[in-house]
Amino acid sequence: MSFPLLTATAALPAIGAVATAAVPAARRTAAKWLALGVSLGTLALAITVLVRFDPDGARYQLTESHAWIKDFGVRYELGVDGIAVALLALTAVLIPFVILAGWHDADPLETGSRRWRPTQGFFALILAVEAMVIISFEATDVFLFYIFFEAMLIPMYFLIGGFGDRAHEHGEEAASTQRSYAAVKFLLYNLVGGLIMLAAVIGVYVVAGNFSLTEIAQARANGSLHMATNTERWLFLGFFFAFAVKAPLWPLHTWLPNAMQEATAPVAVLITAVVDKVGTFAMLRFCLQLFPEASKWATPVILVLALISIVYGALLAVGQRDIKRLVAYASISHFGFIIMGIFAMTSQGQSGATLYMVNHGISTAALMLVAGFLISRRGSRLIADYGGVQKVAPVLAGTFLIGGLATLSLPGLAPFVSEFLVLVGTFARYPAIGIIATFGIVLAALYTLVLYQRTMTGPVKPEVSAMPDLRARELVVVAPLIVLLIVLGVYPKPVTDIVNPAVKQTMSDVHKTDPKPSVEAAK
Amino acid sequence: MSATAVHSLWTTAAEPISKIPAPKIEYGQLSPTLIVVGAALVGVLVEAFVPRRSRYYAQVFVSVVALCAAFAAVVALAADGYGTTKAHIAAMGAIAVDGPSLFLQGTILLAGLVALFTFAERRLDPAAHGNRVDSFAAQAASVPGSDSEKAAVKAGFTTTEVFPLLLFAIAGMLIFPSANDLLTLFVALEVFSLPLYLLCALARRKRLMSQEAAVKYFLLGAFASAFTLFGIALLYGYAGSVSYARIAQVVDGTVTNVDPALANTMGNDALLLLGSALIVMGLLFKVGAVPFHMWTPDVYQGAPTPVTGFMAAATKVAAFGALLRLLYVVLPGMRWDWRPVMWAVAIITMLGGAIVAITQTDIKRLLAYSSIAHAGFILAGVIATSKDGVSSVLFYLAGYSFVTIGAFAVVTLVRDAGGEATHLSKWAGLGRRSPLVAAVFAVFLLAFAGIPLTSGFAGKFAVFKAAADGGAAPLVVVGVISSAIAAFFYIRVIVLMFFSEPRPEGPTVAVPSPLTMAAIGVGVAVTLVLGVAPQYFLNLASQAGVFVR
Amino acid sequence: MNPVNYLYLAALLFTIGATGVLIRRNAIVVFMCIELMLNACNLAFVVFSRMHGNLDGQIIAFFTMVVAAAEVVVGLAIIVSLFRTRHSASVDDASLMKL
Amino acid sequence: MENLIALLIAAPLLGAAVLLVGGRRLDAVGQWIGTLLSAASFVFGLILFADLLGKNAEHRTLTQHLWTWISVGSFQADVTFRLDQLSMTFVLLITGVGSLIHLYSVGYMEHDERRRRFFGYLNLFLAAMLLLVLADNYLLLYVGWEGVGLASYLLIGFWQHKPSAATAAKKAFLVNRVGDMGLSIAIMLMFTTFGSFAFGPVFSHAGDASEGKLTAIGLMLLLAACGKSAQVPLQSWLGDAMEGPTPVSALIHAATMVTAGVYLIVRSAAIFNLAPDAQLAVTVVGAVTLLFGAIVGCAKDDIKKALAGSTMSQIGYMILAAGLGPIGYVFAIMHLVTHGFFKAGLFLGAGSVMHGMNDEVDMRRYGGLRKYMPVTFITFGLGYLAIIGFPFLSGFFSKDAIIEAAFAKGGTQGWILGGAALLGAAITAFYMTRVMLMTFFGEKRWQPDENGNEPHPHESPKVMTIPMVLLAFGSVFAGGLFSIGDRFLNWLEPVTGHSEGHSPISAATVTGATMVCLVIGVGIAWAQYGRKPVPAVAPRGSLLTRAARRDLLQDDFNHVVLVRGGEHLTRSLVYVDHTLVDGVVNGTAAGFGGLSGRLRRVQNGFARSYAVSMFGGAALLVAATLLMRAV
Repeated sequence: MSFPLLTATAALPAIGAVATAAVPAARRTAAKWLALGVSLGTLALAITVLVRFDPDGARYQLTESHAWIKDFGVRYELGVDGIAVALLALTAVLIPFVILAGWHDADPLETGSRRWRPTQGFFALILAVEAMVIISFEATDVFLFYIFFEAMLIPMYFLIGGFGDRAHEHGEEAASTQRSYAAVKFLLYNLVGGLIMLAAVIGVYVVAGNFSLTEIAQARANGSLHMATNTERWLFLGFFFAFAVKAPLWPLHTWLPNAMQEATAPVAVLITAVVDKVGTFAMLRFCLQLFPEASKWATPVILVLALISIVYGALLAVGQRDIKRLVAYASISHFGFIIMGIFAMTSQGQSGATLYMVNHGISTAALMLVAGFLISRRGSRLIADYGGVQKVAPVLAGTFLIGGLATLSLPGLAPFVSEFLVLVGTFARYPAIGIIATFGIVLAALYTLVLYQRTMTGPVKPEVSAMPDLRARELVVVAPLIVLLIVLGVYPKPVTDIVNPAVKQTMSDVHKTDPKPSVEAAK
Repeated sequence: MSATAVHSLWTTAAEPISKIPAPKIEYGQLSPTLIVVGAALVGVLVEAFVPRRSRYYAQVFVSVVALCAAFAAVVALAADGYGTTKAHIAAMGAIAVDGPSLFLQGTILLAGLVALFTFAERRLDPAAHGNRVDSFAAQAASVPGSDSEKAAVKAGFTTTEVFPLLLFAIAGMLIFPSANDLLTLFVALEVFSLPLYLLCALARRKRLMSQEAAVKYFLLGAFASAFTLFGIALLYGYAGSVSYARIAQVVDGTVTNVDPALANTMGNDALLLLGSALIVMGLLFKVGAVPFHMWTPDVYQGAPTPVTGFMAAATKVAAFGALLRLLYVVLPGMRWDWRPVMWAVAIITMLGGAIVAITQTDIKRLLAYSSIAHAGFILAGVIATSKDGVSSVLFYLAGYSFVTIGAFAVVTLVRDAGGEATHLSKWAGLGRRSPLVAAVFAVFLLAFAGIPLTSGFAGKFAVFKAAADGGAAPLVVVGVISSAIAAFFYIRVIVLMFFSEPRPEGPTVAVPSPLTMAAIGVGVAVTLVLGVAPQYFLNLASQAGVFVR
Repeated sequence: MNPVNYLYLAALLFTIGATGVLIRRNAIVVFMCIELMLNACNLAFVVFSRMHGNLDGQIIAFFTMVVAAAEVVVGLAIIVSLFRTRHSASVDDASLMKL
Repeated sequence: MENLIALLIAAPLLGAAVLLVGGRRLDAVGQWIGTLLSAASFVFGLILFADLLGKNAEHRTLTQHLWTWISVGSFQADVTFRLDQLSMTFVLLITGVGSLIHLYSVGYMEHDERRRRFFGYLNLFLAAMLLLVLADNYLLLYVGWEGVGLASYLLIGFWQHKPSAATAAKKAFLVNRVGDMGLSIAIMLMFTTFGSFAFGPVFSHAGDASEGKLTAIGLMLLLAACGKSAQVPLQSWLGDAMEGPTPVSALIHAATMVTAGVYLIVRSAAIFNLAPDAQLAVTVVGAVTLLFGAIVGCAKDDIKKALAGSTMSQIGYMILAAGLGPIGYVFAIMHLVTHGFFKAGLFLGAGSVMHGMNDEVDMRRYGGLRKYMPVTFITFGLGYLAIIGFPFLSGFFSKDAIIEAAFAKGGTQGWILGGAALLGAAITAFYMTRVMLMTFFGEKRWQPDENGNEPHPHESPKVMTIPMVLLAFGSVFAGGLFSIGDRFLNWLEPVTGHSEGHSPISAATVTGATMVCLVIGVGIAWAQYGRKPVPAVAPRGSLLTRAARRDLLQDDFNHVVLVRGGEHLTRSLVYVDHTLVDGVVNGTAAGFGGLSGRLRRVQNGFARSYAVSMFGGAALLVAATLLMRAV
């Protein structure tokens, strides 16, 4: 039997989480290094996966399959296609940065008992999230996926509710209240989504008799598994609802601003750059493959919702006074793009959406982490509390600007490629929607530049005048992300090469082909 | 006096009935119950003859040995195939020895054993006058706050009677789900109820509440028993027998040789419907289904916490076992009558439990409402009327009972000057003071909430799957919704423990003896094992999913 | 006399008992009402036994009596201890726990 | 030789990277690195130019394929460069003028502590601009297109501590984004129409597409051009962009970047030629803008803003020419190049004036500067003469050609467009004379600033004057060099095509009319600003003047409709999000809470009421069971 690479990729952070949690209270720094080491090890494994993955090979590779819960028809089935590999790599890449960026976020305050070990907990939880996210990307069994899709809420919940920005405009008490509100909101939204999906998961079992994605998709394709139209639609909706909450799609989005606002910046990155990607990923993998007809049936509505997300998220981002909230609404807008790309049902749209997931992960990480550094310096999240930072901390401002430019999809940086692909893919089938979505790029410029202008430019505010520039550790976090943004912006081929075959498969799952250019069509 | 003579004395029936044959009792197959009953009797003798100092140890010893032995007997019977191929009806038709019986008996015995550990815990309460004390009143008969109570405390009295009472209750519960006629059912019901009434009254602290709980439980329980008994009477009138098999035959209409003279009662559907409804009501009372649930919060809150844990777990197991048998063996023929009604009950139970729990402020009451909601989930599985339905309920019960006992065991640890600190506000910041205890409790709460990788999820999934398979998709949807509502208050507790600042005058977490640790540890272990690798237990449950008729 | 009439009587007694439980405050009386309900059940058993011409019902009646007796023992113990604590046997007084 | 193309871009890109990442240790030499690499690019350009000249006209297109950029299904975008006559022209203009302005900036920015970064940005701009003109497909062009936007953003806002600069930078980027939206939609349209957006396939298949599609593409390209080239209705950013350092205004907002729109339209000739409606729109935009810019230029007292209005107006000429189709393309580009020279020269002159005047920009505080800054005066003067179309200077040839071409459009359109162009020439003469007079002639009007520092006007250092002199040379001779013997026409024709229109009036008439206009414009200006002293405080002015000072109220419109409206919209959306979307959820939660509180009261603690509930339940159970049977 070959080495279970995929299992190992997920298991390493899981074991690391336990080990980190077990580090004695006094050895805080050791826990940090351990977590960092584990995340780097996971990165190494993920790179191995990337290398061993053959884009032109079978659809699912590095597969593992073991009996697990026979009574539920559940198997421990792992396998990755191009889309999963890309997201796996994204996750593995981002986590070390998240850990490094959050190096001091969980240093304990004076209060609390000896046994209270927040630092260990913080890093253990991050690793736990990583493990669960990775296995969600790898699972080709619906039930297995569902389990981790749901279970990852718990560590996320503790990360949001347990660790927040040190300083808060209304004092620690209020911060704590708001934090737990945000955490509860996050959990309840996602739990409700997950539970509704649970009903649909059960429905899938009732209809199909097993949970194997490959088997069901195959049976659906060759007609041996027939789903009544209504059944398929209901099941689709059950799945989609959960993913739309996680993604998040308008109007199920309101948990995200709260969560990102209250969480520390690295955790916010974890939410939006990593965990939420599971939602969009799952739309691509599960909704389209399991319920191709229902997906097509729902497409118009979903596209309109995605469009609303794009514009609405961007407009709300413009109206925010809180840096992190702003980034959150920007993310909502971006998730609109991703979902639009997925349901445009063109290869450009779907490849673009996948690429978008990767790029958005990196760009948001860059922007948010720098924002976090900024906030930790001044102790405020309010945009109005800043001004003229550029003068005192030019490197910080510069990296912040690059993160912002990536967010507004400046050509030459990675997000542009994906955003344009999504737009073109959508436009090819739905010109009107494509055009309206294009307004999103203007609004993106608006909120990003307004944010930059108000925080970084203008006269130096007295409160920020002593602000130190980025430290070495922080630079180590930001610089690679920026390099990645540029490299993937200029040469995205490695990613598209991996993603394209998988998208082609998905397109054939839903029996869709790209529209022909009108010049050719006329001939 | 011979049976014939009795008959001729009291009846004018046309023909003499035949002799009552000498009862044939399969002692081996009944050994689990017999062992426990025997041990309970030994316990009574211990109370009578063993010196006060040693009673505690003797009682614990006897009880543990008995429960282990009984469990071993269950395992042996199951291994012998009594759960599957050799399943049959023993004791002249009174007791069914089959898969569900053995599975539930095993569950009850293990749950009882774990509960016993919490009963025997003597380190939590500060020692009174140098005597270690447990959760039970020094002397139940003494008036709270009176001189006699003080004297009893000073003398180091403890109510070691709880152990035989527990054993009696367990014995009743062992019979309850395997009872194969209505009389046995009724007797078993009373056998396990009566000790529980008493146990409820025996709390060491907050004795007024304890007594109040006992009175409420007792009166309502007796009230429900009366209904059950009346139902039994009506069913007897309907079928002319209290044997499950016989009634089932009559319900199915397979009995053709009906005496025309008796036609007006025998096979009278009104009697059947009334009678079965009343019996079912009695069982629903025991499982705590809405609207027969109202005793639950008060009793759970007032009873000594170890007793609450035991009640919440074992009573539910036993009562659901009996309910399953009744519905699957006796009344499958009238499925179409009771299913809609049970649908309604399940729905209001799920929703009612979950909704009312939202605003609870006492941890024990909260768990009580949670147990009501869970009863609703299990009912969804009961309604499936399929083999899957049975095994899913069995599995759910097994998982649930250990979580419950574990959770209540944790509740016993969090204490302040007045004993257990059950008001939720006192739990604020528990995660900061003792992360481990809070984490364990969080695991239990997550299991209650049905988060994946806990037994709660596996159980819920099994039950919902069975329900959906059985055509009860709407029930699944309601279940899902109420799970979501329920999640809210579980999360609320977690928020409180982890994200709130600890109160300066907050409670302390007592360090328990290995007994309670074992109870909690077993709870956690079962929760995780059944959550992560449930296949073995699902196999067991599905093998055990067939009732003998 | 038609045995069915005894059934009506049993039902009546049962209803009286149940009503008593619902409306009386004194725990002892409530308890007595429950006993009345049990007795109504017994009556029904005996009647059905007579109607069916088998002995099961009568045997059950004996069992019921035994059980009822046991219940009395337990019940009185609880009620008496409550009374001694509170100097009241009213079930309505025992309402510390609610909501 | 093709491989050199990439180096054109690589050199300034390297400069940008080195300067921006290099950190403080490069502070001392940063300006020279930047200038050197810019000059290197110019040298590469010259080598390539020589190479092209050595070839036949039809072989003067070089392409260099570097790598496949994006490839998804039929969506193929390559990093491929195309160097033909059109892009070559731009390359030389960009790198040449760019290098001069680098050099100038060495002096101009000497005392700025963030000088290194300034040169980094300038190099970044050069790289992006070169990418724009060298790209072989529209998507790659788009990269350059936004790249120059970014560079422009960074440079306008270079003095970020000034809120006005930061705001102007943001505004420029945003307005440009609106235009960019047009470009991206155009690319998408091309993709769905042709299955490609590379120049080759698009141009060769343009004939196969429906006119409607081509018109749509054309209009979207026009939108893009409007944004980048500050044409009505997206012109509002250019005036504010003068917040940037003056070399930036010279390079980006006069000579090169703002002309990218002209490039785009000329480059897309194949599409516009087949979409007359789009062409008409282009000419209308051009004509309106050339008047608009000119009018605004008349009213501004800020020397740079006056020049900015002029830029707008001159680009209007180019756009107008480009919209005329094959009769105008070449002249659009020619005017673009000559304008590059003289407008850059004018801006550098303005910068030199400011340099000597403590960064004072208000022309009413100048006056009589010709004595203090002779070199500046002369170079500025030559630029002035060139722009107003003084005979035989650069502007004369190129502008005249455009006016002729406009008349040659024929019909009513021809008369209207030609008339507008003529009118524009008159106004140009007026406002430029005004600038000249207010700055260099008359009495000195400067006063001490609030700190009591009186300006001491002085000539700028050599490093600044040399570029000015060189540009003045261009301003004087470029036009003649290009026009005599139709050199420029022959050079560009293979790319843009050319046709002679049928002008209703002769070329000589047009030239004569232009001269008349010129004289009228200069005369009025002289009458107003030369004969009598210029008041130090601006008079109230006519309604038109006041409107023109406010950019013809366009900014006010933007402010009221877009800014205020947008603020209201976002604020109300924030409210909606909070109360409605979130409110529904919170309301649900609160609803369950309330329900819970109410249901909870049922549990009243009285055992008897519990019994009632049980009794009721039992009754219901029985009733329901019976009912089920009955149904």
